[in-house]
Amino acid sequence: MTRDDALDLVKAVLHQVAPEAEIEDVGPDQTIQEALDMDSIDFLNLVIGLSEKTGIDIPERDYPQLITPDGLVSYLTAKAR
Amino acid sequence: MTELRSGGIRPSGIEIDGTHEHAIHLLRQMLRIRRFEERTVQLYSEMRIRGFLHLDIGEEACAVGVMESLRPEDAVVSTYREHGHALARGMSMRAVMAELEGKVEGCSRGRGGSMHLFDAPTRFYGGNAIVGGGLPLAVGLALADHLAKRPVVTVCFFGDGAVAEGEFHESMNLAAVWGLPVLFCCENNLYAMGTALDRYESETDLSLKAASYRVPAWEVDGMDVIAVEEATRAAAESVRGGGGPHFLELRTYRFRAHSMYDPDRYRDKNEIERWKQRDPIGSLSNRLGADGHLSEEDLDGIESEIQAEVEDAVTFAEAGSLEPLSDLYRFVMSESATGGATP
Amino acid sequence: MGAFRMPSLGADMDVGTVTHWLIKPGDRVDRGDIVAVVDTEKSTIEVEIFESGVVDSILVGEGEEVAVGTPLAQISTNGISTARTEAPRRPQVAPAPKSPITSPVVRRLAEKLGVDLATLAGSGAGGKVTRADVEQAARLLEAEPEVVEAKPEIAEPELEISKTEQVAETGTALRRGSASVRPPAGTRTARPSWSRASPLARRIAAEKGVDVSTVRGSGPGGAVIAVDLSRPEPSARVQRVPRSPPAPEEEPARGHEARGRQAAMRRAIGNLMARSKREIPHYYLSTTIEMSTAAGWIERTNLDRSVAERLVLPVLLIKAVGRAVAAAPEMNGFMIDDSFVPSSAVHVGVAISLRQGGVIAPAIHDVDQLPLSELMKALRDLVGRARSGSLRSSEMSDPTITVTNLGDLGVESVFGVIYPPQVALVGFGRITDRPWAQDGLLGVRPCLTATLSADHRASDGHRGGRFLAEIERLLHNPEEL
Amino acid sequence: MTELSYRDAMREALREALNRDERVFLMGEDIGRYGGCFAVTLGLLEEFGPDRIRDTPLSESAFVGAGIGAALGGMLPIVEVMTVNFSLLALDQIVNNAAALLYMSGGQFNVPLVIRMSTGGGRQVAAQHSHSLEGWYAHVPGIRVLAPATLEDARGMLWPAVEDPDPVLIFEHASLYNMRGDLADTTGDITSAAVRRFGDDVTIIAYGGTVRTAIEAAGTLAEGGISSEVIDLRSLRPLDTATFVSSAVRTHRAVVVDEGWCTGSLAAEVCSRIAEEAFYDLDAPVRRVCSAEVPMPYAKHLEDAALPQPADVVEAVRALGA
Repeated sequence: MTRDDALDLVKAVLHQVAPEAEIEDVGPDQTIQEALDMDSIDFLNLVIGLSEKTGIDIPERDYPQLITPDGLVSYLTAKAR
Repeated sequence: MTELRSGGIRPSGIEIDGTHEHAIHLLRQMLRIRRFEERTVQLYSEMRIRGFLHLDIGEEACAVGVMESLRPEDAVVSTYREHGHALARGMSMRAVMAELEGKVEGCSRGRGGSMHLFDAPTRFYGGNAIVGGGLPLAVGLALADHLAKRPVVTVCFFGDGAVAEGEFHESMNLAAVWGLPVLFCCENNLYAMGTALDRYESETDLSLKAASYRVPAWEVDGMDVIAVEEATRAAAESVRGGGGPHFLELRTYRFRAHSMYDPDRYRDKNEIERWKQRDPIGSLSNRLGADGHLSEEDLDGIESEIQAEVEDAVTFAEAGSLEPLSDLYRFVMSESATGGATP
Repeated sequence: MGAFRMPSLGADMDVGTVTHWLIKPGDRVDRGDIVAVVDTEKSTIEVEIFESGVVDSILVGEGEEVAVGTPLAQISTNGISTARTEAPRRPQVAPAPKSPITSPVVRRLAEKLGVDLATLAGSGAGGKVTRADVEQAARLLEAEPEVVEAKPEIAEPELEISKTEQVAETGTALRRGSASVRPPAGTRTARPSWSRASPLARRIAAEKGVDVSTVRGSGPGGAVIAVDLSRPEPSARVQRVPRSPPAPEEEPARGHEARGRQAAMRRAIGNLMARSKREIPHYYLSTTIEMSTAAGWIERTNLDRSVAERLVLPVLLIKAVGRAVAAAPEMNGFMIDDSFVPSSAVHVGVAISLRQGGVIAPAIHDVDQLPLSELMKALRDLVGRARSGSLRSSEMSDPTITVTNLGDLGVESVFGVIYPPQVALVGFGRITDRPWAQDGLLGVRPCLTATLSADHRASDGHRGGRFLAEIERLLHNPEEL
Repeated sequence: MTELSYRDAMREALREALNRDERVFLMGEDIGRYGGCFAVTLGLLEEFGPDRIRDTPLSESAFVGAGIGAALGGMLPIVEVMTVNFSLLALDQIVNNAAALLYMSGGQFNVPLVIRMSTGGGRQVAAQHSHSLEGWYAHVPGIRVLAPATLEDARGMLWPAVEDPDPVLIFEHASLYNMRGDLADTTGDITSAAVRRFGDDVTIIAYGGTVRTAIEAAGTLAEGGISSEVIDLRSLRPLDTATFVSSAVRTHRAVVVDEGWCTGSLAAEVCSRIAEEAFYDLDAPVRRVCSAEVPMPYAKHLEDAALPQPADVVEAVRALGA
């Protein structure tokens, strides 16, 4: 999975969770939750969506790595083989 | 002030006091009413006239005699039996006939019908179809003249039945206590619809009731047009001269039903026949004939003129138009009224 | 030659019977003569004639009832000098209502054969409709039904027969009408049950496409009133009856529509909250709850769970509230007509903010009964559907208590406004690490502030305090949840 | 601005009318020497003389009818009937003549007559002096029916009523005669309703004596956070439908306060019009607060219970869930 693939995937899942949210709106040093006004359920849904699409098990302790777009893409490209 | 029965009833026959020309004029006026009403009976039978139709036939002398003694500025308040009053007062026969046929050319635009003939130019304040309801109105009209100090008489017609109404007594009293110029003309035809006078009045001398209000009251032979005219003229002039209200009891009789047709269960056929012997038209016409002032040809001439007038009135009425439905609400309120809200 | 007709002897006379003729053919009559005795329903009356002439023939026998206007006798006026010889003119405009001239026998025949007399031109004397006319018409009716049927439009409805039919029809319609309004007991009807709703509420519901019977009313007697429809605006959107799929052309208008909806929602929330603040005497209590146990418990639990099954903290909070009402039933229910009606079911409304603005608080049903996993699913489902706009109206209309959790946004405590006609709302702030003294030792612990907004008409602070204490106890013992 | 009573305001209006037009005269029972049974006409006899201030016999039918006749004859009569209960003795004249003459005569004879009468209860004068029958008169086409509820209207409505070409009935609630206040400018409007208090949550419609009741109730409701709009009908016939319907459309709730009996009342008419014209804007049924359906009792506690009280209005509004 390339970074572009990962980014496309994040966009797709995010669109399901929060149709009006655009990942591009998130600044480099902002968290996704904060920038896109997502609550814990939204975030959980995002994680679940990504996990389902990629087959990656994302344990709770990894959540802190996923809070920025960059972190999310890096995490996915790293985990996906 | 009580000149009770100063008029009295003439014992017999018609005495022609004035000119024969005037007597013929009176006859013509009575005939106009008679022929007009006969024609309305036919129109009613043909359903061109509907509702109630109270005929004056037999009582024409009262209408003509009273009206002949009035002036144009005098006011008239009448009852629902008022075709004769209207015609004798000078209202157009065409307008009256058109009213009976419910046409907008009628004297009340077809709003009133037989019982509610109105005419501002002749100060004819209507056929009032509530027995006794016209009396207070007449008192008020007289009050207006009294306050404005106008030498005007308001004549108020009502039947014997009205004497049983409270409004008769209230009005008689009010007019008397204020000394108002009203001439009360009670056409006593002996029946309040189908109830005979002695069955509904404890005191059948109606003049006596008026006299009890200190109103000068005269009894007059209502079948004698000359007597009616004479009495009315004297009374009206007394009223006009500030003598306060006067009361005339015109003793008369209707030859036909209360309204159009009725079975006449309440009165004896012989009684009707007896009164018909005193037909005001026949009596005057006979007298004029006997005196050599009215030939058969003269009478035929009058009759055909009247017939032409009646037929002209019918033609006018038939050709008349129906008021458009869009005018249904006109005249509920005056058109110059300040308000604009819906009724 | 003229006809002597049955006269109208009163406005209410339609028919008359000649009981006695006073003339016979050959007799000379003069205008005004009484020629017959007529029996009307009211009386027996002698009737006069308006023409002079010689009686030619008698057309109606004694004892026969005929309609007004029916010729009774023919009068010959030839050679007679009379004032009036012309036939009476017929009115030119708007003739008075009148029945066709005919005899009762013919009338009955017409009724039997279904012939409208008003459509017939009589061939008899004086335009009288005869038996032959009716039979002829009946044959025509059979051959060309549409010809005859088309005619009644022109025909005068004043004809008595058709009048009767009209009345009968109206009567039937009325009965039908009442039957549909009030079905007999026990019969099934396909109609949705009638629900009490104000006309304004119905209008708003119709505009929004909401089935008003699915909305729980807060008005008198539980009637749905306007405010009940203002609250669940977003759900109303999804409740819209799928009359037709949205056409692509609508796309450009969407932005505008969305803004309109947002404005409407803002207004609706404003109205509801204003009503709440106006009507409900709020009181507020808050308590800080040490959350290390709960957080640890979730962490441990989630270790064994797949991503989709993991719990989030709000689930615990919602569950705790749902369970705690058992200790304080005054918090769970509605104010109806100024009195508190407790609810046996616990439907916890969850305040969900919508990203485009606004907030809604749909319910998770029977929270006290749901295992945490189920509750988690329900919550995820609810949030998802709230955001996508596919809530069920029951979820919108029946929360018995509401939870609002603004912890994700970082606020420490929430003093919420109660959703009428509910009586309580519990707000949770975020978990923050705070100095915490326990068992005489000071430490840093994750803490959360829980706030109760409650209706003073339903409960007092004492009960509210007990309720919060129970929430705290449950959160300290998450395994009980 | 001068401090005066409703009675004074009405007397001022009468004085003005008498001064403005010579055709104006007053007629009624005990309006002259006695000074009027409610003292409205006190002093006018001395000022205008017995021709224009006419004491009448106790003949309601005759003097009301005479008023109609005098109006036909070119005068501008103002007739006083002591109470609406007594006016029933003149009902024939009012309904069969005053209201019908213009129409019956095809527009020939209008009746520029004013009839004033007291109405209403609250003074412990029992069942023959206390009723509110304004609604009966408001039923009749051909007359204008007014109910001045304020000093300004008592002062301001008479002259336009006198000037009106048609019969005008003015109902003066007897409990208002002693109401005192500063007389503000009067508009002389006899056609429209007035909004006496603005509000958003409910429309309370009243007239005559119940306007005060409604305003008092609105005050109580305001303390509970309910904002009431109070409408004074002022003209009972014709009704200014637009004013109260548009208010009800805005507030979505309406309560009508009427001292008449509920059945067949003017309140019923107002309710019907709201139902007909504002149905889809109503969020609650339209409610009526009327007098109890009993002949007015004498005993104070019974009379109070029979008449619409502010608390009844408050309760009715609350029941609507406003």
